[in-house]
Amino acid sequence: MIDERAKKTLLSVRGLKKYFPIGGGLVTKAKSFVHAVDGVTLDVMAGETLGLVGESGCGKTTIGRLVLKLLPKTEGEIFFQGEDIYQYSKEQEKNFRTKAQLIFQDSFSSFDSRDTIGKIIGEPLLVHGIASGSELQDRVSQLLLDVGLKPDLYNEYPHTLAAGQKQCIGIARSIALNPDFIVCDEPISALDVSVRAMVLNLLKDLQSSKNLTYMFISHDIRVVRWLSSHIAVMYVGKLCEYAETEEMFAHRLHPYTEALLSAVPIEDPRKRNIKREILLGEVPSPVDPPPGCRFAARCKLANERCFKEDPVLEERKPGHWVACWENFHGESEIS
Amino acid sequence: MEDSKQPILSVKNLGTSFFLREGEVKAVDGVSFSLNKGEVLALVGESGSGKTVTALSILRLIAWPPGKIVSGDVNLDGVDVFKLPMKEMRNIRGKGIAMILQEPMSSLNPSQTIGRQIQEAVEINQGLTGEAAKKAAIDMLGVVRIPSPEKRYYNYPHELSGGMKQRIMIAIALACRPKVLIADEPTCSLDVTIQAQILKLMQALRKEIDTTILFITSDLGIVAEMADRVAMMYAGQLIEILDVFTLFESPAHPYTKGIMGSIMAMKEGGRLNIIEGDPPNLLHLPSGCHFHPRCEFCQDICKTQEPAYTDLDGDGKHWVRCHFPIKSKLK
Amino acid sequence: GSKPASTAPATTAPATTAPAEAKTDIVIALQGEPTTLDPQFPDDGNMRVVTWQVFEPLFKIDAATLQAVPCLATEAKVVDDSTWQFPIREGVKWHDGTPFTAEDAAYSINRIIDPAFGSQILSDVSTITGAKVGDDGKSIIVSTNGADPILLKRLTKLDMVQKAFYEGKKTEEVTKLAMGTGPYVFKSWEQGKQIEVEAFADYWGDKPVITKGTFRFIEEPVTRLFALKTNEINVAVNMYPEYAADMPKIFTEVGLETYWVRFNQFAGVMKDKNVRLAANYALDLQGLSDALFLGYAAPCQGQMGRAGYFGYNDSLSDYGYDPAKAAELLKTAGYNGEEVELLSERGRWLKDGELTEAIAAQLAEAGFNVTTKFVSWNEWLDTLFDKAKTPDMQYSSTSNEFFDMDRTYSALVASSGTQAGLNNPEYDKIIADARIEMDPVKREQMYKDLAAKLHDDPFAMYLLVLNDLHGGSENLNWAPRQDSRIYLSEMSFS
Amino acid sequence: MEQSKKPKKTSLLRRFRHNKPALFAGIVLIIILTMILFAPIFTNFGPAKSDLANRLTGPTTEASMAVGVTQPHFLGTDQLGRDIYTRLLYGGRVSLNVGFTVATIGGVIGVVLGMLAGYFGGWTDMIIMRMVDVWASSPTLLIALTFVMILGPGQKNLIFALLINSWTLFCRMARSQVLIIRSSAMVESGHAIGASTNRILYKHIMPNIISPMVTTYILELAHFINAEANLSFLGFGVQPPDTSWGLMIGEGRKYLTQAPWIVIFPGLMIATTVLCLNLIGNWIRDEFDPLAVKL
Amino acid sequence: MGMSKYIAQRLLFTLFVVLGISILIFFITHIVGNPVDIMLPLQATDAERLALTQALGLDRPILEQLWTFLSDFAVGDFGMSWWQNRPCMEVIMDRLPISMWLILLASIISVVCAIPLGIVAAYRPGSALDRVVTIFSTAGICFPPFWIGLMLMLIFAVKLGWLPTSGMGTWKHLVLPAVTISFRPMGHLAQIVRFEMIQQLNALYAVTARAKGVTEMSLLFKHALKNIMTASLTMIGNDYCKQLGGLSAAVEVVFGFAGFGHLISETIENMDFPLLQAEVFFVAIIVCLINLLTDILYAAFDPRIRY
Ligand SMILES: Nc1ncnc2c1ncn2[C@@H]1O[C@H](COP(=O)(O)OP(=O)(O)OP(=O)(O)O)[C@@H](O)[C@H]1O
Ligand SMILES: Nc1ncnc2c1ncn2[C@@H]1O[C@H](COP(=O)(O)OP(=O)(O)OP(=O)(O)O)[C@@H](O)[C@H]1O
Ligand SMILES: [Mg+2]
Ligand SMILES: [Mg+2]
Repeated sequence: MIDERAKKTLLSVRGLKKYFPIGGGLVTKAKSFVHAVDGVTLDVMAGETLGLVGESGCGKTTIGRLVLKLLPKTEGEIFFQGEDIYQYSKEQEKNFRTKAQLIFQDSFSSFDSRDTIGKIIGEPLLVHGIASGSELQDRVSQLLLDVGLKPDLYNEYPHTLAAGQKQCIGIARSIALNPDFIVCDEPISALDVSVRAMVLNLLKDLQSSKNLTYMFISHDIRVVRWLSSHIAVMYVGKLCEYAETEEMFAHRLHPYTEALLSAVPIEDPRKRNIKREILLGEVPSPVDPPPGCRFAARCKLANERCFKEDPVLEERKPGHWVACWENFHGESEIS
Repeated sequence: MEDSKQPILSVKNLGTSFFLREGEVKAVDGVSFSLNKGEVLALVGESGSGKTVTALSILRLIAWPPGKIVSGDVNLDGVDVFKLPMKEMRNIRGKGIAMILQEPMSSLNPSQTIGRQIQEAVEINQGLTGEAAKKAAIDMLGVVRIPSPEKRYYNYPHELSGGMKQRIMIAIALACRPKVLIADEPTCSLDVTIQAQILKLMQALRKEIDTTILFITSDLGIVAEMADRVAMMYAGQLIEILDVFTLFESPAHPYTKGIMGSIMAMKEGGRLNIIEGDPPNLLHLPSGCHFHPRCEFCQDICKTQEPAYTDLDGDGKHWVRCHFPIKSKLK
Repeated sequence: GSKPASTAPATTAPATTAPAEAKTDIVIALQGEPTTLDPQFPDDGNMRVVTWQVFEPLFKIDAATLQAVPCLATEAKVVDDSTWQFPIREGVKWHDGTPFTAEDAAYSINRIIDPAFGSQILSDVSTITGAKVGDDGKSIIVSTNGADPILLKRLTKLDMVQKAFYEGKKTEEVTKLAMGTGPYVFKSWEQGKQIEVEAFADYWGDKPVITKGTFRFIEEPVTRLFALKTNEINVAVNMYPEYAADMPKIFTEVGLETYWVRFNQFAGVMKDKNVRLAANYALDLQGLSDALFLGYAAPCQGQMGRAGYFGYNDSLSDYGYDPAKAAELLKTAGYNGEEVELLSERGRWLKDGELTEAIAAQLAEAGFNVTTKFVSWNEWLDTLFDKAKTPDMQYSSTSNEFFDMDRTYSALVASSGTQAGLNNPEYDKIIADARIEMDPVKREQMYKDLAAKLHDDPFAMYLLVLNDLHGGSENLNWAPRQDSRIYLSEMSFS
Repeated sequence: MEQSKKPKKTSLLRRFRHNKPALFAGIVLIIILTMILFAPIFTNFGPAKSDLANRLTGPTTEASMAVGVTQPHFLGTDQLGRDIYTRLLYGGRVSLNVGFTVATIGGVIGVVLGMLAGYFGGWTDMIIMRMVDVWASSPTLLIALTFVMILGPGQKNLIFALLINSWTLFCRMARSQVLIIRSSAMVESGHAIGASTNRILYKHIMPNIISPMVTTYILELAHFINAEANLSFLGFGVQPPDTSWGLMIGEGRKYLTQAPWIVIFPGLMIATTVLCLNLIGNWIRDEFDPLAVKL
Repeated sequence: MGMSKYIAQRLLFTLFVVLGISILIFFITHIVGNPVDIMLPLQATDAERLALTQALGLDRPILEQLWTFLSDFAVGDFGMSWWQNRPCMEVIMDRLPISMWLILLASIISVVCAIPLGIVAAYRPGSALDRVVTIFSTAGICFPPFWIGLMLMLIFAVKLGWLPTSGMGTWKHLVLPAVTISFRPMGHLAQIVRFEMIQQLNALYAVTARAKGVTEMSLLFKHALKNIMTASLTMIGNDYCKQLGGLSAAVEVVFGFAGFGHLISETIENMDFPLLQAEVFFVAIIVCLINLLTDILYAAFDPRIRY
């Protein structure tokens, strides 16, 4: 990577692995492992949004948790502002917790149902000793305003709110500490179409007003395309392709990306007869996967090598990285 | 709405309520529509707008307590479904109308082989027994493109992936040889690539066996791909019925328009249109037009008077429930 | 003694009038299942009821005189102070048809006194040192460790067993079998359910009327009552006085159990004679008997035991219920509310717990600061035997199957007695002397004198002598015996 | 949305009022508890006051003059002439005391162990849970009886014996609850904002396992009241002059035909108390278990 | 994991549990209480006591006693019962089977009654019938069993005379105790069946089944019943173990039933330590085996469970 970019790099992940043991107890060795994340390398630039897409179970959430140090890693390194977060001292860790935050798919479930909205949003400030008393109340009111809610919700309980508002409370809690980096784990997939727009607009507005960097995890490729500046496509624990958003939609260099993007139904009845690439077969299990390319079994182009050797992630075009032995080019228009 | 063709299924003024401790929830309130033979009608609406309840009500599968069908008529091919005694209702279920549920993961009996579950549908609805029924069940597995169906017959649901389970659900529904198939968000819990597989399968089957489908979904992409006509629901009511092309060009209800607008905006990449306010709480519905608190065109009359269901163009194709339907096209 | 007059068995018709078609099989409910049927091994009341029918001893107790009378022996000859000769009854047959011999008799005695055998009733016959067949082959010679005036009574507990049947067998091999000379033959034992016996055709004595006996085991008294009322059983042994009115017919006779409360004379307030006397004056024995036992128990007459026992002092009488005197005695003793512990247990003897509570209440009324403590059987035994743990008062019961005061005094009063709560050399000497006194008149007088001393200076609260109370079918004829033994051969139906 | 503004607690109370069986059970239980706690106010007799002249008298409304009190033996007297009604009140103290003590101590031990096992996992979890497994597959009642046999009967020993297996259910419940909550978004978000382990444990996990634990507690309480009765009935429990409902039945059963009231009333008391506890426990469970069908 | 491997593992665990419990029981029984006092009559002399102490080996060091005890156990020798003076094994074999049958009968009665009750209640939750079943099943748990036993005896044996009050032998003798014992599991089971059944009937697969025209009866019995079996089995197995482990004692005592529960209570009254050890040992083994059996049966009802 170029030096100039390196300066702007907020988060960089190198060869990250996370295996979950399954079966086996404490005495007996684990029988097998879920290779949830299996050697992922990527960078997130300050101020940009990285969209992380892929099929369910491919390890998106796990990466999100790992970069926030909410899970112990198995292997690899994660640098936040140039420092390895798994080597942090206590002090640094505390500082890190104010800078990197998480937004949940279902924020409501991340609230303690006994707490009032004010308490929920104020908890981070309280934990870090940033504000208390009336100052805390002011800060929380301001945060409520920031996410487009009325400050008089302070003493309400979250279950009295509508789903979209609950999500906004979750967002307010995440931005309370003025973080630099937020992992958004499917923040809108539990929301209705009519309120999705509100949350998405809010995320975009906050990004520009607070200069936030997002890692945006979603199934919904349309939304990712709308919000993200870069996209990383994952398949069963591995990164297949990484590029700027529009570059990705213009040129797919990985057959899985091609299939994934074209699987999204087109919102135009006139285009319903366009032939689309339909992937056959099922997503393989991440439990002790065989060697070689994970996608090989469903891939039309797969050759012998694909079944034996793991493809390496290479920068085939400037800023466009791909892990595939074949020289695939998906050029047809994807709307 | 009334086509020249005789509708195979017509629903009139359907109302279903849940009587909870907190009060009555009118989950479906005065819903009317009809399905013509061979067409796909998409029932669209947000979560909780009453789509599933509508489907279950047609099959009279609402469990009392707490739910109850409070009004309406359902006519299936000349049979007045709501007037049938429960015994005969069983002939309607399956043979008349079959249903694919929202959640393939939990919609199959975990302790029975999938083969048995398809076979049961065959036995009940095709009158086959024994080996013949089993053969028919295995054939059904083939129809939904399950590889090596003879072996899969003996699998239990947990041994299959989500996409395969959904295929089994389709196989069960098709094994009933229904006149009308209700597919309740058949792909919503599946992965994108699997979802595409299932949609493709449904399109293919639709051509092969020529059924009438009531397709419930909240994804407008799927609507664009599958539907002939669209019925839009909001807070338990049908607010608009229209042709799928019209939906994407000139929807008339402000809510529909709002939704379509934000989808278009997303494509463009700009700021998204917002429908202000929260989705309605069915326990405390606003008076008049249920949408009025969120409507940018709201007038006084909207707050007090429920709008009538009107035929917009006078050709029976585009019906809308709004005092001030929008005439302009989408951008 | 006050025997309730109402339903005395004497009023029932004599057994001989039984009509020919009367029932001849009987079902008896015991309080529990016997642990074994080896008559020489355990100390098990439930077993005894069965073995009494099947086995016989050399001598048995005469129900009227309470003296030992010949049974399988024909007479008792004293050879010298420590040697006896017993001719064996001729014509007696074992249940397998072989004749009963002197060799069997000698074997039976030697078997039980063998420490390796581990009999639980060894202490009853512990004076016997050995037995052998006499020169004539028709008698046995029994030697004792010194003079033993009550040997014959000891022999009433020693059932004869057949040498051929029992010799060389381990205890557990013969636990579920029985073979004796008695009027009934052991038939079967269905574990948990019942034991059956049948009349022995070749019995040497009178033929019994009842030809078949079945023993069932019902622990719960109320269940026994129910079973009696529903005619599932014909005899229910050891019933509650309260059931008297409910039972088709009752059978009662004075019994063996004597309830008493031991005083600790080693330490504590009970060392004071006046306190001990006060405790005895504080009790309304007749009231307790009437209330708790509905009269089916007789107050002790200022001493242990009852009239008819050898050495019983008829001239003594009970202290009388006199709380005022008790209070005065306490005052003289300088007692001022020191805590007195009354230790007891529950469930071993009829209404032991209730009687304890009632006594405690009466003692409290007289001014004792008494705390009642019920402990497990285990702990109760521990405090009874371990002199270091002796509580101020300990509730207990003793039974005197030999009807001889030696048994009571040597166990409860002599300092070597396992249950004694006192150490008095004067008493010890009297008891030891009486034990070897072969002149009955002298011996009786010694006990009477001792009783008088123990009346003036009580070693215990002498409480009640219990009546046996059994229930039976309406048409059952039976007169319970004073020695508490139950013989099917004495029963009949009308 | 006005209707749901009130905090949860009031609505819980309201729902309690709507559940008729639970409400009824609650009222009955309060009455029983009050009478037991303030027994001397509700009776003129002493629990151990025997009156041999009046033993085994049936329930009556005629005042008993013999002992100089004007209160009648409402529920009759027992084998020593003691007032059944009075003994029910005092016996209830022992029954409930045993139940409460065992459930409380067992509950505290079990919940603490369960929380440790659930939260820390690893070796802690393994050792504690193996212990629970062993205990669950051992004849706990038999072992409790063994302890009674060794220690002798009596209230304290009975409590000790029952304690032996009282903690396992709590331990399992607490652990499974902690496991659920530990992997919940709520705890994760606590970590994400940098809250300490202690804060998460005390502020978030503890309060959230309380309601399932309360249900377990109430149901176990009912269970131990019955267990006490069972052991006392067999004579391995409470010893006179103390009494308990189980002991009253155990002692009185010999007089079942003459004086059935001695047995019937304590039986009904046990059943009523346990029934009330069960109804309330079931109600709480249904109220808080998201899986339970609400009506 | 293979089935046989699973079973082997479980049996190993059983062994471990049983061994641990045996040692525990050995220590607690040897530390307190002097068995010799209990075995001999009140009149016994000190010499007799000493002789018996030596005969029983109680004068040797405790670890030596433990070793003897364990090595005897290992070869299936459970020693002699002090109270009955015959091998413990024999005593237990006299009592255990009959109780196992009795409790099995009670379990069957409870299953036969509880499943229909639970289903009826679940079929129309909230109905009057449901309320009745709920109250009835809760009551079954709440009344002390020994009390129920006394009342049943009073009514059916004494007042009506239909059945014998007590004893053993014919099937009639089993009826009252079995019914009495069955109340508790019946109440529990009815509640579980009701609860589980409501969930099954509200499960999505039930909607699927109804939508294909399945009748309510076949939904209940062909589909749902199998799915509630794991929970029901757990409960039945648990209760069986509890009853065998001493819960049935009071009922057996009331009915003069010479079963295992009764034996336990007698053992304790007579402080028969060897017998108690053997009892604990047998019950522990049976409990472990029943747990294993229910676990294996789970797999028959729930195909998701594989060992
Ligand atoms: N704690 C865990 N223990 C074991 N396996 C786990 C654990 N967490 C996740 N996994 C497994 O790791 C894999 C990746 O999970 P992850 O949640 O990261 O996927 P995802 O891409 O976020 O999926 P989704 O889109 O469904 O949210 C999955 O197969 C999952 O089953
Ligand atoms: N069993 C029930 N008890 C109470 N209320 C119910 C029940 N089932 C449905 N409802 C209510 O009926 C309304 C309509 O529900 P329905 O399931 O039809 O929505 P839907 O449009 O299918 O939504 P989704 O897209 O989430 O499937 C909901 O608001 C819900 O609260
Ligand atoms: Mg995820
Ligand atoms: Mg739905």
